[in-house]
Amino acid sequence: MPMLDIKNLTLEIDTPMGWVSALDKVSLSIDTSEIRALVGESGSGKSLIVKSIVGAIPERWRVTADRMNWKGNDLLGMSGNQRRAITRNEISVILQNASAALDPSATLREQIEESIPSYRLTKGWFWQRRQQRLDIAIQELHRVGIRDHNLCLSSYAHQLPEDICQKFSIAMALVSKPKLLIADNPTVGMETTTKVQILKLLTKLNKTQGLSVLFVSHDLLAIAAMANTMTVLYCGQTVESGSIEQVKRRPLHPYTKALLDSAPSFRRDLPPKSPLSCLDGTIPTLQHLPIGCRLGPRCPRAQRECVKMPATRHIHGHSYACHFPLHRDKP
Amino acid sequence: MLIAIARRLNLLIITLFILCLASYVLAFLFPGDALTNLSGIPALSADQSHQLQLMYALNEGWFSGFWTYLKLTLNGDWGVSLNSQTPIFEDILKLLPASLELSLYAMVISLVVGLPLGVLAGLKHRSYTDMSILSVSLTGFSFPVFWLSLLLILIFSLQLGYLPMSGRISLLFDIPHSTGFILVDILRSEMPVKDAALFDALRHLVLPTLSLSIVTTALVIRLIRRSVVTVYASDFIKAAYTKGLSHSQVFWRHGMKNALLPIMPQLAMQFTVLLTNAMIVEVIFSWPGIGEWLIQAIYQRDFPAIRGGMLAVSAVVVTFTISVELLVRILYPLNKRQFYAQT
Amino acid sequence: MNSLLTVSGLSYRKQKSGLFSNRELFRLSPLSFELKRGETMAIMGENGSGKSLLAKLLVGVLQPEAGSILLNGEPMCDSRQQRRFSAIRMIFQHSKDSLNPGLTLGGQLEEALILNTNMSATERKRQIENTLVKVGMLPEHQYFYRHMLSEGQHQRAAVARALILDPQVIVADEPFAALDPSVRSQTANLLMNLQQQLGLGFIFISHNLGIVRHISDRILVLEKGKVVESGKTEVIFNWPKSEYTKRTIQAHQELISGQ
Amino acid sequence: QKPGQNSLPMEGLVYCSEGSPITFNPQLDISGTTADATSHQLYNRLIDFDPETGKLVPSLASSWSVSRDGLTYAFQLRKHVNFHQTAYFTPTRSFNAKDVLFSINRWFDPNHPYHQVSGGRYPYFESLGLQQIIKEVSLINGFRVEIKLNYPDSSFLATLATDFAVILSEEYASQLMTENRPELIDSLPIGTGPFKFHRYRKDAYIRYSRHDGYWEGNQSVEQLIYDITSRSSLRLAKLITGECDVIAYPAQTELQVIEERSDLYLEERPGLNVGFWAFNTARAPFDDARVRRALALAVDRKTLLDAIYFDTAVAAKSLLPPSSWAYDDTLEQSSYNPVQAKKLLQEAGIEPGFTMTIWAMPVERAYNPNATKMAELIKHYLADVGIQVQIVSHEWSTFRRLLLKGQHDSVLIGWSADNGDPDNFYRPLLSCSAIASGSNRANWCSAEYDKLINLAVRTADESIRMSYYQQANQILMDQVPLLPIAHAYRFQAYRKGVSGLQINPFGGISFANVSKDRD
Amino acid sequence: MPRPSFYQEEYYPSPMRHTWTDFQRNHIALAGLWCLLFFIVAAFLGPFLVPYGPLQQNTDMLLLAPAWNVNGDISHLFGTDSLGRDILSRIIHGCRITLGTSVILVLIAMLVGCSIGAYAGISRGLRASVINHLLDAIMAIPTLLIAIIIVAILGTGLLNSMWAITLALIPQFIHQTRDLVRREFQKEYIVAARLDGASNHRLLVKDILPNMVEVLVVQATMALSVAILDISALGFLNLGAQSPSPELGTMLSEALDTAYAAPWSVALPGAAIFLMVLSINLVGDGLRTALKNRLLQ
Ligand SMILES: Nc1ncnc2c1ncn2[C@@H]1O[C@H](COP(=O)(O)OP(=O)(O)OP(=O)(O)O)[C@@H](O)[C@H]1O
Ligand SMILES: Nc1ncnc2c1ncn2[C@@H]1O[C@H](COP(=O)(O)OP(=O)(O)OP(=O)(O)O)[C@@H](O)[C@H]1O
Ligand SMILES: [Mg+2]
Ligand SMILES: [Mg+2]
Repeated sequence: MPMLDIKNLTLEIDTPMGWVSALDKVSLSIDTSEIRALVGESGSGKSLIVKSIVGAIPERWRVTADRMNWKGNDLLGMSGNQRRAITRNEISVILQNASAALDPSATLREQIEESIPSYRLTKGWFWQRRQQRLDIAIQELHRVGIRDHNLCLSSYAHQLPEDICQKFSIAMALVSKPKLLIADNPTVGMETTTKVQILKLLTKLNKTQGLSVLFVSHDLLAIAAMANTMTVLYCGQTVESGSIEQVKRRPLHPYTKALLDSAPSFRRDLPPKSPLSCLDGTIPTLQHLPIGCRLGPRCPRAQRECVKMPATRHIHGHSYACHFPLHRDKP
Repeated sequence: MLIAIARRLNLLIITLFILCLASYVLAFLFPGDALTNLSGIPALSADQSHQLQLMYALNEGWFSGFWTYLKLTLNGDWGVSLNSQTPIFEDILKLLPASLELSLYAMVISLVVGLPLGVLAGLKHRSYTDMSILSVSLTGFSFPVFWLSLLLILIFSLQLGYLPMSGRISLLFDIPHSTGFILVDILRSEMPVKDAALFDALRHLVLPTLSLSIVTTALVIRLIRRSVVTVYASDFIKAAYTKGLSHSQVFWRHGMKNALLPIMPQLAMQFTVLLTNAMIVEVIFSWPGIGEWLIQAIYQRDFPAIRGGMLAVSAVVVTFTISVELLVRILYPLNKRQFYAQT
Repeated sequence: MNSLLTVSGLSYRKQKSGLFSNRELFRLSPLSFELKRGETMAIMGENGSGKSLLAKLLVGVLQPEAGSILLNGEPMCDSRQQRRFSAIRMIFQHSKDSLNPGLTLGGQLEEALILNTNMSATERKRQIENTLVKVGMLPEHQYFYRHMLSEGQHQRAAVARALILDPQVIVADEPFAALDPSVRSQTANLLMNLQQQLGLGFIFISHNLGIVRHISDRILVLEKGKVVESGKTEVIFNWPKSEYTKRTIQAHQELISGQ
Repeated sequence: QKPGQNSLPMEGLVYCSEGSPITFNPQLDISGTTADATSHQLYNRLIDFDPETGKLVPSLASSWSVSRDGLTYAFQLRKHVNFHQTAYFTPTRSFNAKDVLFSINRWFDPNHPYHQVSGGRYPYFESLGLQQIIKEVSLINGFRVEIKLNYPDSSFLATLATDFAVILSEEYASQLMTENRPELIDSLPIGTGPFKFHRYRKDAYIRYSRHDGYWEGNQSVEQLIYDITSRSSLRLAKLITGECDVIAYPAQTELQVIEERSDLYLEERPGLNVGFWAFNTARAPFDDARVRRALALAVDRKTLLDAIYFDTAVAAKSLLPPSSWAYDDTLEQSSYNPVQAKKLLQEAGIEPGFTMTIWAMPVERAYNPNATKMAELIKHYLADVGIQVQIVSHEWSTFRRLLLKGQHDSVLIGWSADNGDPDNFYRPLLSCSAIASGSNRANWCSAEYDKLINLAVRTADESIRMSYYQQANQILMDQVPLLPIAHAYRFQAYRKGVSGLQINPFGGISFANVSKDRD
Repeated sequence: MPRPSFYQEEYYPSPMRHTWTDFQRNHIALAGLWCLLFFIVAAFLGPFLVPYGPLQQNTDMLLLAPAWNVNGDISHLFGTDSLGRDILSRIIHGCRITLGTSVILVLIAMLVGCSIGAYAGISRGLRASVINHLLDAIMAIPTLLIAIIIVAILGTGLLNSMWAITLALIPQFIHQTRDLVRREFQKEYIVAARLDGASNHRLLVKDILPNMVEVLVVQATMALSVAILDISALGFLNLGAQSPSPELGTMLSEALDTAYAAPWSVALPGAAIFLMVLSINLVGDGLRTALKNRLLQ
């Protein structure tokens, strides 16, 4: 049974133009010790999925789902306390904008110590606990590659460069020894070496401690290097999902293919300075979503049927939603 | 940190210096004889005038004149009032506590009422609660203070007869002046009917404080509401929730701190508004404070008193605002720090 | 082909001017390089190594402490600010922030023309429309405000702004970092196209080795304000010399092979 | 400040007065405010007026006699009269003739060591010309004093009974003199009156406490507090809320409110006062009687009476109010006649568009409850005859200081009598000697007029005096140095429960035996 | 040529229109705007419509109650004061004085304040820190106090109090403009415009001003309400407009003398000030909300 199981999650938000479904029947599941990548263009709703899993969305917005289970328990039906208990002990989240997600008025030390769960504290007296908390924090910082822990811990978020904040957020998320780590673009803007270091850390935790990761990113290279499975999102709709090899080798959805093609590193055969393939246009804004398959207007294979939402089909754990998939004859 | 403190202190000193300079220059700007405006003694004889000139070093160039003035000012020799011929500095020392007391209580009320309401409105952003609190506060700070005071007097004193309408305490009580804060003075005095006096003083406080605090409460509500809304919309609050903190934990550990700290200086600025409005309220309620005194001084063209009052009030305001700002800086350092840790 | 842009001995020092001491915060050691027509040069380096600083020096936002920048063999110094502004143009990292929210796109493009050319109003309008079409937008877009454009269009608008004065060199500071894959490819295609058509010299800063490898001819690697390596892309990718480059390229290779 | 002094703080009476006294010695000041605040509270006089009948009654002088020729007055003084004992002065002896001598000589004898203390001006006595009338004051024995006059003056006894002829303590004066602080005698006063001075803050309050050794016996309240409240509406409000027990000068508009309320009493007395509009005859063109007459004709006084006094005053025909025995019923009142006024102005060469100032006093007085408003009404009327008016108003003490300098064109002000004698109107308001003392606001000096009023006081026969005053009235009708407007009633409002309040017919108020029921 | 955003062909308003449409959606603010417009019209046309002059005394009708009172008379809708002047006419003239002068002085203050603020915003180093120190000192003193001091120097009167309040309002504008200019100058679009060769002056006028207009309008509405309150407060304290003038605060203080006999003569001018300030605040608040919504996008 998957650890996190989401089926047909729909999220409606109110904009000045009325209610818009920013997420439209998204399905996503994460197994124990699985690294799942969530890809999609900017504005496709990746962060919204993350936020709805942890319940960090405004109460006004409407969330509905056929299923949204954590280890078999329905997250949406839970009381706030139960849900918080889960996010406190079992799920950790790194929000997208690392420095903005840190409290500007508290030192980083206060913040990371706040995240340390009580079961990690073994000592009895409060001064011992205090020291132990600090030790844990330092240890965690070293793990993500922050050397100057004293300076870092005594600083405020705005005093540090962005990449340190990112690393710190990762450390803070890992400090509670979660079962599932949800990381929203944790490596954006990092230089390659640092990025690789973080990726290695996550992979190691995955291997040794069975940590599951939901890895949200634009960086196909990083995803390919680390993730086991991937889900592709376009405009709040799940387009395709499956194991990384399958998707990479035989993308079924035109959008997935375009996405993969756009990364030059995937294509050794590509001569330098040759045009990269891409889809025309940009992702539509929330107020101007096309009906049916939302890729419609940009899709090279679009036909009239595309104004209807295609049903999701499954083949060998590889699912897609397209009327006219690639590599497949018409059903 | 030290630098921040030093900077504020520097600012404070420079500001006070500028204020002194302004008050010195005012003596020459005001109509009439500068010497009279400085000392408050209408120069009678040539001899007396000569003596005053020496005292204020007026014939030794403006710089040493100002220097002498500064020394005199620091020594508490602010001249005498043209009108009553009493030393201004002593008058101010006596009157300032009354104004401060009034403003302080009004500030406390504004905070006690405005804080929860503002936070409530901020948390329930865009709900009906929010709307109603917001409308009430908008109405509140559109009131001309003088009109509001008059309305309050009309209703509570004259129609209903619940509350007295002038002074700090019934004149029947003869409270010895020690600190100038009447409640403190009553408690410190050894009079036999302390309770009655305290009760009477409190009754006298109600209306002026109320009319002062309505406007500031409205402002405080709006300030806090806006700040709470911004803070609650920000990422780090979401992040705090995702850490599994409960509503109250988030509220107390992250929400309040971040909502209140940045607006502390602005809240402190409300004290300025209060002191200004207090001048009007004092006139209406015959509150023997510095504002009423200052306005009487203007009516009577008592220039030394005007200068002194201005210097005192603005010095109090400046000191207050700068210290609050300093406090905030200490709690919430904003200066950049260089980070050398490299991977 | 003679060199388009010649930079020699360029250096800069950033100081914190305290009351008692002038603490040096950052120093860009003297560096020199050449850029030919139609050539693309990538600048790489870790965070805080001075890449953005170099870009700012090149376009003239900051004044260098020493050194010279020659364009077609002629020195570009203060007296020729105007020529420099029109010859070397910059594309900013956050293209959205580099557009003025209170002016229409046309208004901003026109400002550059007014300040740097003597065109008449109709000529300017034609030039604006031509440029917009060149970068793949519609002439009507000149009446649009910033908030009406999508992200890809922001990027195009930024390119249009760089192109409008017919520059010879374009300096871009992380033009792709904030973009998602498809827009990134679109922009990269656009730039490569334009370079081929107009023979522009192109300097860009990026952390993305995939893109760097794909579009650059030469690479300059900075570390703590010093040039540690420079040369042909292929050479550097295959035989990196400096420690930093080695590490980075190795990490990159790991990623690719880790697939 | 001894803590024991506040033994029963709630006991006390609060009187909302209309202004701050200038000094605590009424000899030094002419204003009603000063007299109200000090004269009957702190001091006694040799003789008093009976508040009911207005007749002279003994006070510190237990009896007195006048010689046949009317030139020698002998006073037998009361014994065992105590002066105040306060924090700053402890008397060692009771009142005797030395005190009387000191009190009179202070203003009478220019060489007296205290004469120059606090300015050396004694306006009331100066305006009456008493320095010329009195020949000498002499001590017969410890309790007997004799005053000799240069010529008979029928109003002399009344003068000694006025608020200004108070008796100070000679012992206190000499003590201060040895301490070299003589000026304190006027700011930290010592007297024999029913209340002793406790504390004073300008424009805020005066605190008096009961003088327990008062010679007449004292059943009054323990504390008497003057709450100085210059706005009449505020005074009324305080009366309603109970913050004041008694208020001075309720505004005419508010009388109805007071009458309607069951917890307030309103007492009404015909007032011995006159409100007038004085022209500064020392300035051109107001030195021209035609101009003054024209201005008088241009204003409809009936409207002023309606709008300002709300029918709580009688129209004035001359200086004297109807309640005076010398009131001349037959006198014609000049009527409103703008046409005539214009003609006169033309004759006097005043061009239309001529600008003049009207000084409107900033305080309320019975004789003129709202001078500013009156000035506005007059401005309105004068505009009809082509005169532009600029209304000037300053704070009260400044106002009077500047008036004394004669900077005004005309002024709206008035006069409250200090005694019932008609001379008290004619002399201080318009005699030549009153110019210097500052009560002749018109700065008008006419030898003929002075002669008439001097002749009037030399005789005791009322019908002869009456005929002199009628002649004086004729001069005034012709010259119009000032335009009398109204004689206002005098009102006093107080809360239920206050009793024993004495309102002096000549303006003063006395709290000597006032008490307050606590309910 | 690609077809960019062909499904986005919708009407997009310009920034200012955008703010305006957003503003219109706020009904309370719109009501405030109507109310304000009413006051403005009253101030402009009122003197031609009202039957009496502000100083015209009708001595037959002193202290007449308002028309809705049993003692009232329809010829004087709001009654008369103690000199028989029609209160309605006086209030309308008063709105003209109070509102009119406030608008004028806010405009002057804005002009001066913005110029100095812009200068302070672009200057650096010693000059900037001197300006800042001075400004901080002045900002700390309450406007009414500054105004009172200036009135004390110049003497009482409407014109003097106008000067005083103008001077007292200027620091706010300087502060606001300076901060805005500072903030905007750090944005990338300014660097971009600078690379187009724009001078500081041009940057200010052409690039920053369009982005500042709305903020300044909001600030101006705030200053307007402060100015109205201050002018009437000075009038009330007898430091501003002097007695016969129908300035609202002066009227109020004048009416105090007859507060018992004619409570309406106190209530009505005060209500006029209150409504005026309230409507201005509503408009200001609506504008601010609309602006915030736009900037959040
Ligand atoms: N608070 C909000 N109010 C209104 N719309 C929102 C809000 N948050 C997100 N959206 C909209 O929801 C859509 C999805 O946003 P989301 O942040 O999930 O995108 P994303 O896939 O995370 O993009 P990126 O890769 O840039 O992070 C976007 O169109 C965005 O405009
Ligand atoms: N506003 C600033 N104030 C002080 N120092 C700065 C500022 N901006 C940059 N620096 C310093 O200047 C140096 C060079 O910065 P620069 O922005 O050029 O680095 P970069 O190579 O562009 O880094 P990144 O890859 O993060 O963009 C760094 O040491 C940085 O700390
Ligand atoms: Mg996101
Ligand atoms: Mg950079």
